[in-house]
Amino acid sequence: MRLLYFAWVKEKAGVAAEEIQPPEGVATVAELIVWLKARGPEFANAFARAEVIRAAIDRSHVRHDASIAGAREIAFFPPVTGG
Amino acid sequence: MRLLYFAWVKEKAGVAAEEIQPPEGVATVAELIVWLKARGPEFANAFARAEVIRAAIDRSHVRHDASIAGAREIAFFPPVTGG
Amino acid sequence: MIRVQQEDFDVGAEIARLRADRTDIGAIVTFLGTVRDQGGAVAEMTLEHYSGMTEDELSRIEEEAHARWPLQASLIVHRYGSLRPGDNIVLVATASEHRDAAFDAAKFLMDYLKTRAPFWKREDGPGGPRWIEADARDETSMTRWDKSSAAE
Amino acid sequence: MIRVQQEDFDVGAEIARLRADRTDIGAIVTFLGTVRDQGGAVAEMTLEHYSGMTEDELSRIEEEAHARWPLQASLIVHRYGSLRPGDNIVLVATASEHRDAAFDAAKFLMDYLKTRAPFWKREDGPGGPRWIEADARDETSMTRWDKSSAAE
Repeated sequence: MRLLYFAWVKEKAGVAAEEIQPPEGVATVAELIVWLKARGPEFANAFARAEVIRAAIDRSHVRHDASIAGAREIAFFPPVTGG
Repeated sequence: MRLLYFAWVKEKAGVAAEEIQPPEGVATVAELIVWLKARGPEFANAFARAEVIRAAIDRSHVRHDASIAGAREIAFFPPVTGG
Repeated sequence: MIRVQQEDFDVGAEIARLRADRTDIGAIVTFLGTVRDQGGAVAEMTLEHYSGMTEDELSRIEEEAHARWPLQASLIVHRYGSLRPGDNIVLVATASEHRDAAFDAAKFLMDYLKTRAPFWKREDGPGGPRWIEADARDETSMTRWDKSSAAE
Repeated sequence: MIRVQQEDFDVGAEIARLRADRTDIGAIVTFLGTVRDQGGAVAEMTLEHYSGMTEDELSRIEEEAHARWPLQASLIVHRYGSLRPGDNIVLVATASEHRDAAFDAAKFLMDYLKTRAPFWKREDGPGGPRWIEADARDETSMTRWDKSSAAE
């Protein structure tokens, strides 16, 4: 699946987009975040305050308990500040 | 004092503006309306439903119990419908 | 600023003038009122007004809005005379740092204008001329600005 | 209609296009959001967005407004990229027969846009770049559109 990062999540993670294949057992957004944080200090830092990070699956907002099964594109970003 | 009439009050009364000198004892807007209605059928008709007529003294909205003492310009009109 | 005029106005130009070269404005809300044909029932409309009192009343309403909200600029333009369906009638604009103040002040200006500014509409349609009756809801709308509830 | 674009927009032209030659519209409310310099603290601003999701989200928000209010037309235009103080950021416009629907729908569109549309502002000032933090009041503003209270 494709992961996207925006704003300061992107800056801290040091990457804008990547293709990943999370292991079996990573079933929800929350679990994906835990797995991402273990990948290195940049990701640990980007997701340090996981509770403030928003997620979207296939371009729709989701909560952290949402299933990632079948997702093609998952995005992580801070609370939005447009308008 | 000068009296002004607007919209259908003007059309029914058949006059847009006039100078009048109400008699002693006509102290309020309500009393002025009673006196105007006695002047003829056009005025009786224009002020038939006196309760819906709005009044302004010297260009400020007033209630019917307002004193007309010292007024230079008194206007009568229907509820406003601008905007 | 308030203006009462017979001629049309240009919404884009009015907003541009309101902003001028200011860089401290964050939000501008505008209300534009236009003549509805009401399914062909209105061919023409005449707006009568009480020259002199209209300007006084609009100025009072604008002052009241500035007293209630932190506005950086505001504008009320109202036309009178003969108008046709689709024509502009009124423009209200409010500028503020934040959107809630701009929205609320614009709504307030329109609610007050609707019940206080001395304008009267006469519609001329196939059925002859007809003075528009005031909408009772306009009086009700005013109550939402009572000082007590405004303090929410 | 929704549009996400880098280039500026002309408020007057957008409103004119929204009205086209229609004579059934009575009220048009517009909200224009602009870049504030915040007393010199902001020299430039960059608006990042999630291309694709932005359009989807704005369309969903617009549909929701049409489901809630009798709107004759609506428009959301939002810019991204590099902006300077005084520049246009966002334009929301709603057209309806009556003013309350137009006002409420415009306010609703802005409230939803502020908490749902995937845009992020970075301010570049004398103190260096800084990602704007979301305003907690924006989340609170959303609650005023809960179905229950909207039925008032």
